[in-house]
Amino acid sequence: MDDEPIELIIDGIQVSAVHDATILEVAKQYGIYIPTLCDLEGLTSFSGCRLCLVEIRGSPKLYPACTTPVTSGMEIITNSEKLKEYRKICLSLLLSERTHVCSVCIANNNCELQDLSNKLGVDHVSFERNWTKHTIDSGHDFLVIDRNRCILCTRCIRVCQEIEGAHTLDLKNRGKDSQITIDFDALWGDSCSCTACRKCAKVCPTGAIYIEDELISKTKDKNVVSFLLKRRMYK
Amino acid sequence: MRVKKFILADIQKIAETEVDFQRAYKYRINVCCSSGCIPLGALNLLKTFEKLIKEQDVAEECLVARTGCVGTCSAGPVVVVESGGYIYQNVTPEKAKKIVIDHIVLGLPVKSLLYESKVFLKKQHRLVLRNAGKIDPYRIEDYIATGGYSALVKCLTRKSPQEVIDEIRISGLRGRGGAGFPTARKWSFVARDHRSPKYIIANLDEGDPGVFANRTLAEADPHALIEGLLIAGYAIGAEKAFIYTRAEYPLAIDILEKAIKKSEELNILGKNVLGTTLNFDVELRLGAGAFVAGEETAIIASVEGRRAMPRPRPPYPATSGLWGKPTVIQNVETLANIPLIIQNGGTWFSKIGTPKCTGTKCFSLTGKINNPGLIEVPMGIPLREVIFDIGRGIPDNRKLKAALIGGPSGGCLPDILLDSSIDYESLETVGAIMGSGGIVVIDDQSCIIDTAKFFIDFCVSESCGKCTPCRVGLLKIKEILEKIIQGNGRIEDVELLSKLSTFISETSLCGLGQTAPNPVLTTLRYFKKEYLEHLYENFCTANKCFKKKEILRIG
Amino acid sequence: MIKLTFKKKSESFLSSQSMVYAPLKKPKVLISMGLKNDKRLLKLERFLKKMEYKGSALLEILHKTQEIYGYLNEDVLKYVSEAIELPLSHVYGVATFYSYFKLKQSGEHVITACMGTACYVKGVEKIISAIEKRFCVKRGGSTADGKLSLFITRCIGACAIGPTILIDDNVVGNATKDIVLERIASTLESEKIYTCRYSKNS
Amino acid sequence: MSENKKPTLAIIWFSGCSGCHMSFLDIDEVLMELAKKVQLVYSPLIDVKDFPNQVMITLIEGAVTNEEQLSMLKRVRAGTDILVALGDCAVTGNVAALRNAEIDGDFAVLKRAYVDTSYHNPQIPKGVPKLLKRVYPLHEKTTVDYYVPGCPPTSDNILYVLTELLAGRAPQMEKISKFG
Repeated sequence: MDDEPIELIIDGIQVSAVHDATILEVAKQYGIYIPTLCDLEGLTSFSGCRLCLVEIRGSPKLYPACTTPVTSGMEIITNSEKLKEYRKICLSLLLSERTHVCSVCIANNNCELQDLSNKLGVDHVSFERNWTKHTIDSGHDFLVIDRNRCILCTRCIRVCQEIEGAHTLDLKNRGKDSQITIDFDALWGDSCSCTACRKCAKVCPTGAIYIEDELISKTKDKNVVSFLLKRRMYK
Repeated sequence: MRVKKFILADIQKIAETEVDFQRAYKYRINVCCSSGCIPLGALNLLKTFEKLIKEQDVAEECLVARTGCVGTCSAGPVVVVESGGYIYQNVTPEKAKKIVIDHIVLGLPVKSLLYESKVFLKKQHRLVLRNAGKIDPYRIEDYIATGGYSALVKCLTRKSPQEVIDEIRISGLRGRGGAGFPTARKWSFVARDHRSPKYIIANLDEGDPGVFANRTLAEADPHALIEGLLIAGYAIGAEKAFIYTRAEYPLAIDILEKAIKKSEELNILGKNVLGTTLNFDVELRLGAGAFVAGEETAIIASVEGRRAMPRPRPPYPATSGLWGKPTVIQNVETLANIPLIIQNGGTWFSKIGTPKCTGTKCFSLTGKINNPGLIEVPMGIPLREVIFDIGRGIPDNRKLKAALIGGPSGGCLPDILLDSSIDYESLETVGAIMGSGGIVVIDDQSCIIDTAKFFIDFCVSESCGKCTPCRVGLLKIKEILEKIIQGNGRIEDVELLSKLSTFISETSLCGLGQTAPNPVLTTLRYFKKEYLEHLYENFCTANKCFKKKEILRIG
Repeated sequence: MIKLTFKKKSESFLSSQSMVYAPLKKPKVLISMGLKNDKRLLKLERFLKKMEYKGSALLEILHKTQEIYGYLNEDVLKYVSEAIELPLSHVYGVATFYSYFKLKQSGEHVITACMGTACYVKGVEKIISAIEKRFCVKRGGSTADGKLSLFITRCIGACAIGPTILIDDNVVGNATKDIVLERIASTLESEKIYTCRYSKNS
Repeated sequence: MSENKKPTLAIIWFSGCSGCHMSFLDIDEVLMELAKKVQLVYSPLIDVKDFPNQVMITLIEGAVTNEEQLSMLKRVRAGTDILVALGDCAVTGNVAALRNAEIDGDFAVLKRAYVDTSYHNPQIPKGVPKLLKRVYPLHEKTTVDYYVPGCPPTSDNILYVLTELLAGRAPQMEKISKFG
């Protein structure tokens, strides 16, 4: 029984899906766009950015598409007015959290936060912005972390832990003080576990982690995780 | 030396011996040694009483015992003389002497020192707190003498696990942790699962400031909790339970540790419980100061030794909990109800409270109130009765401005809504939540915006930082409220606040974020006038705000 | 305007290479940390054994460490992370997540003010500011001479007798500004822990 | 505004790099057509003392950094029908607002400009308008009708907004917005 595909409706389109698939995966297959920021194919879901929230008919709640599994007969709405509004607020909040100044950012024009803001029509931030003064660590030979541009999507942490296996990066503190830490709050140059594999820089959606003296468009590579996973399966 | 392995019948024997032992005494002086009374010198008082009865040569007819919380915390240190239940308030060593001489030796209660307890106790219905202030939490015999562990014996001898769950279903018991999920349904999910091991987590991490019901319960009656865990374990087939408690509760930790140890000695916990085939272990786990760890999935992360960050559900802990195994997470108060339900039957329990919300609920009554303390009332009682009858109103005859029910993420209810009854559904309709059971009373000396800011401030510092709405959104709410308080608010801030609050409550990942904007939403709903007064007229009824005004906004 | 931290790789960093690549033999770590004659560490080591070096007991171990050392010493945490085979960043992340854990040594005397709802409503804020002003200490920090630390806690659960202030381990219930300031002053002066039992009527 | 008169346009330069103005001039030959449609009543190049009344459209480039600009903004808002924030500085604060990260950002900026980098007689002059403690984007100090982000906004975008506004339509900003 369990092998039979599930039938459901996304935005009025009749689709079928395998068991245990998430809404996001199914939507991707059918080319239905759901904005995401913390999600990255191949990594475990984090469900922190809340951009991928969708409505399910018959439920007052909103569901994160990246973790909610599909069930038979589900009717999913991905782009209602309410969702559009909420996504804009969400992006505004992220933009206002730290010093995101596109014009002086290394990732200008190569930034997922910037792209999404443009795409979803965030033309101004109605909240007062925080101008943060977090540390920038450029002590490593070529890797740089600028915590003022971090949106805490934890992609770098997950790629470091799950793909590279070094677990050099993790979150420290909590709430509004959350930061990315390197080992025991060390400087990157002093890190004893970092393998300098650059994957964190490749998957960082903004200009928070980048490689010195390299074009950011060359560094960024969202597909590195799924590529590596495929290669690992190959015997 | 190997202690004798106890079996089922021994519980009865212990009870009989203990009852006989206690009957030999004419009087029993119960000195409340809970976290509320100890700072006021209760431990010293205990020693004084022990010395006094020896001095007065009444040691043979009078027993001095340390007990848990009596509930009248404002009148501490509290001493209760049994039989008769004479509550003495604000007892000092000098007064202790008078009590011993007059009451114990001469048999005349000291009327001038008595606590006016009629209304305080009459309107209450003490089920969970039945033993609070009556038994010594360090002595398991005392608990057994009051009928303790007989429910466990009843389960082990006469009921199948399914029958236990059925009994709970009939009782209509709902989780006391805040959301009010039916306990029986939660259990049957896990009981149906055939994987093992299964786990139970008792949630004793009440991080709400101003709430101390669970702590008091654990300090006063630890064995009720352990018995509840045992019955739950029997019903769902779990062999391991964790009690997750706050590290800030040293007394509760000490009492629980000793209680677990004692139960293990008596073979109530461990392998082959009381000679049956049930195996059950209880382990104490300490939290470390994170309010968010009260959330189901966060508590799991914390017990596993990780950062207490919630994860999205599904999968629910019932299918994938601790280390991926089926797990039941239950509030301490819920668990303490279980032995009672088994003893007296589900039908008995379902008659207390309202049909939809059965049973009682403990509340910590604090703030600007004459009679703060720990109370237990039947579900459905109007809030007004709790505040004005049991709590005896506001000090200095001031006016009540709002009652905050449900902790920092609860709602601020104005005077007109005080007649709404206390149950899950009614509270939800007025914008508050049951939460873990805190009622904080605010009088007209407090500014409602300042109060809302205090709660938001708390949630900001306790947010785990995982999801954007909670991490950044709450911070923005706090900043806007601060601006209003300083007198730099903008007119459109009111609209922005309500928009942002609804956004946060709808999009946040876990219960903390979903309920955190409640104080703002309810104050906007019931006290909008004050917001507008702040914005348009720079006027604060409590005269607290506008200390740091900036250049006025233009246009 | 934004601070740039730039530091060259330090050579003396606790033989960092060996920490990762050396086979994880527990006694060896002891020596490499240069702490082998520390009795407190032996105590911790015993506790680690009791916990079977399980990573899931991290919180318990951190509690124990704080109990033994008074705070979470960086070197000890590195040792712990090695011993229970958890990444350093994970241990650091957990230690900083929970507000109960302190990564800095606190002053000789610790004042803890309860910032629970009940205490707040009853005006603990005024008392805290008064302490800050009088003893030149900021909440969450210590005085320059390291004699006094001031911390804020969420709720110590003694709401009915609020506002409450803890001076070292002694609870001052129904506190007022004057009483608290006086108690702290006498605690500092006499260098003895002031036993402060508060009774309303006496 | 009477029917036979041309609609009026004002352009204002607050704290910004004038890049948005350059981008505006980049409309090139279309400027001539635009000039036929509107009357430019205020701009950095037009020498009028006071900001006129009843201006139809005002474009503001740059963030609000000093008290003079703040009072100017008040004056502008009172005399304008449609206020457009032009460029990232006006919309978000952008580079000008980077000094907000410092507690004494206003002083630090003056010190850097007049003392640290000056070889001859370093001192903070008295005549400069008093800087605000914080740098504000326009909408934090007044009501803004349309936002044209970008650093600078492309000339096409500026032209689009002007054409739509002059035609009496509301420009669909969400489709063309772009930070940075």
